[in-house]
Amino acid sequence: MSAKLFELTEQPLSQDDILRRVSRFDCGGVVTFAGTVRGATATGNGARQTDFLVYEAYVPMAEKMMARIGAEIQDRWPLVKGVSILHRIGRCEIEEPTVLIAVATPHRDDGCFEACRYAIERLKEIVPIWKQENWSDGEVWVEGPRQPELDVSTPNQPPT
Amino acid sequence: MSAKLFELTEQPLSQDDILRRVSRFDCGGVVTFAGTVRGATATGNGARQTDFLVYEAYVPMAEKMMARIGAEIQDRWPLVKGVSILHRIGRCEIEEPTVLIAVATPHRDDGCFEACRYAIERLKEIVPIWKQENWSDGEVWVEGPRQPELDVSTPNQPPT
Amino acid sequence: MNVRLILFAGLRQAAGFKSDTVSLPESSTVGDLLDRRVPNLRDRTFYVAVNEEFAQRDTVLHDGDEVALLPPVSGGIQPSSR
Amino acid sequence: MNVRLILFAGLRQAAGFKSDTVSLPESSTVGDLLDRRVPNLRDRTFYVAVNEEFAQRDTVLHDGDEVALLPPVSGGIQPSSR
Repeated sequence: MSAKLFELTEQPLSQDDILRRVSRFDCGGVVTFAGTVRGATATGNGARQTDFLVYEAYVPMAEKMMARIGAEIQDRWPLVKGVSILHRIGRCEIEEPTVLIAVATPHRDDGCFEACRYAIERLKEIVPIWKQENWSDGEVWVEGPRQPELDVSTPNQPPT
Repeated sequence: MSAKLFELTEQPLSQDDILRRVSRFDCGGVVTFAGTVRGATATGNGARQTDFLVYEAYVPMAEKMMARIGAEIQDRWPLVKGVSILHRIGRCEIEEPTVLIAVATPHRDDGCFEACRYAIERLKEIVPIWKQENWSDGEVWVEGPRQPELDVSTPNQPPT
Repeated sequence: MNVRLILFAGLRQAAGFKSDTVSLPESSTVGDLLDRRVPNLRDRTFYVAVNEEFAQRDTVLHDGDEVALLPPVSGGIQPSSR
Repeated sequence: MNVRLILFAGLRQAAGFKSDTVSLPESSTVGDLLDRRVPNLRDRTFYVAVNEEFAQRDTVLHDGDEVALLPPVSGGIQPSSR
């Protein structure tokens, strides 16, 4: 299989496709995480409706960082045989998957659940991809939580 | 979506299909576990090659027990919004998925990873499905570990 | 009374039949059925379902019940170690 | 020396440009570049990558470097609470 394991794409993501990318003769368990676009988000004062999302990425660095997460997983869970991370860029509609992460191991107790969870947490820390939320009355670029060790803000930066 | 959430089938399983079965407007995270047919299994003395598997089930009871696992998950992880379990019957080739379990939650910390893992463990305890391993030189019906509370063997039963 | 007996996988193979209708005295239990119809399975580990619910040896049977003999489950995925 | 500056998402929007080539004295740092070209971003939290690797304010730049200004990542899925 020559498909890339770490890829940003404008095309719809497929869980069957990512399963094929990581499936191996010697693996019996694959855990896949799908992040999908929520249409409604509960807030303090009722639900807020999202119309659609737009994702922007620093593509070459994002693919490099996704591959780094794969390498980190191999270090931490040496029984893992396959990792793939696919992320959408461009416009994503409600209920569409925006990110897929698949981890294959010989058996289900070999770390596939833990490694998949680790990958989604790390993705939100180090992979340069940003989401723009679009509502009926406007849009905003969402910024994630600050990673203090990466912050290059000036000393004027207010503490968070 | 009128597709069944708990189903035994002779048709190939699709991860895209199960994602559609559990996707909801208010969910942002779906974890899917795929059990696939391993072609080689490491044993004490080298690898053993499997040619293919055949699954047999007590279909109505198996679907009922899978739905029961879904209900158990709702009790334990009340934030879970959707659970689907699909299992193959009949002949399955190497690398094919034989079972898919998908769990959808509003956010990734709402129990989707834990509930998915719970489901595969419970499936192996209470869902009446059996696997026949086929090698080049024979076949055998595999029996899982004994659940003492279910065992109706006579007192002659040797301890396990 | 009559009950329907069905067997699966390795138990079906060992017993040599897939299903049968068995006549039993009223108030017979699962254990009575097993002793009468499948004494040759005495040394095997298995479970019993009556009308698709797990049952025990002392579960009392009724006319028309479906009694299934179930080997320990091996669905899902392959074991984590052999 | 010249470095290539690129901005993304909300930073691009705030700065009002997507990319630029900036001339700097030899041995200039990331901090020097930021002070010279995007002083208006002083109050924002962001990260910097030099040639696709995370860098710090005191990272020394070289001719031809690509310097990317990165808002805190918001890819993956939506946050667990707001």
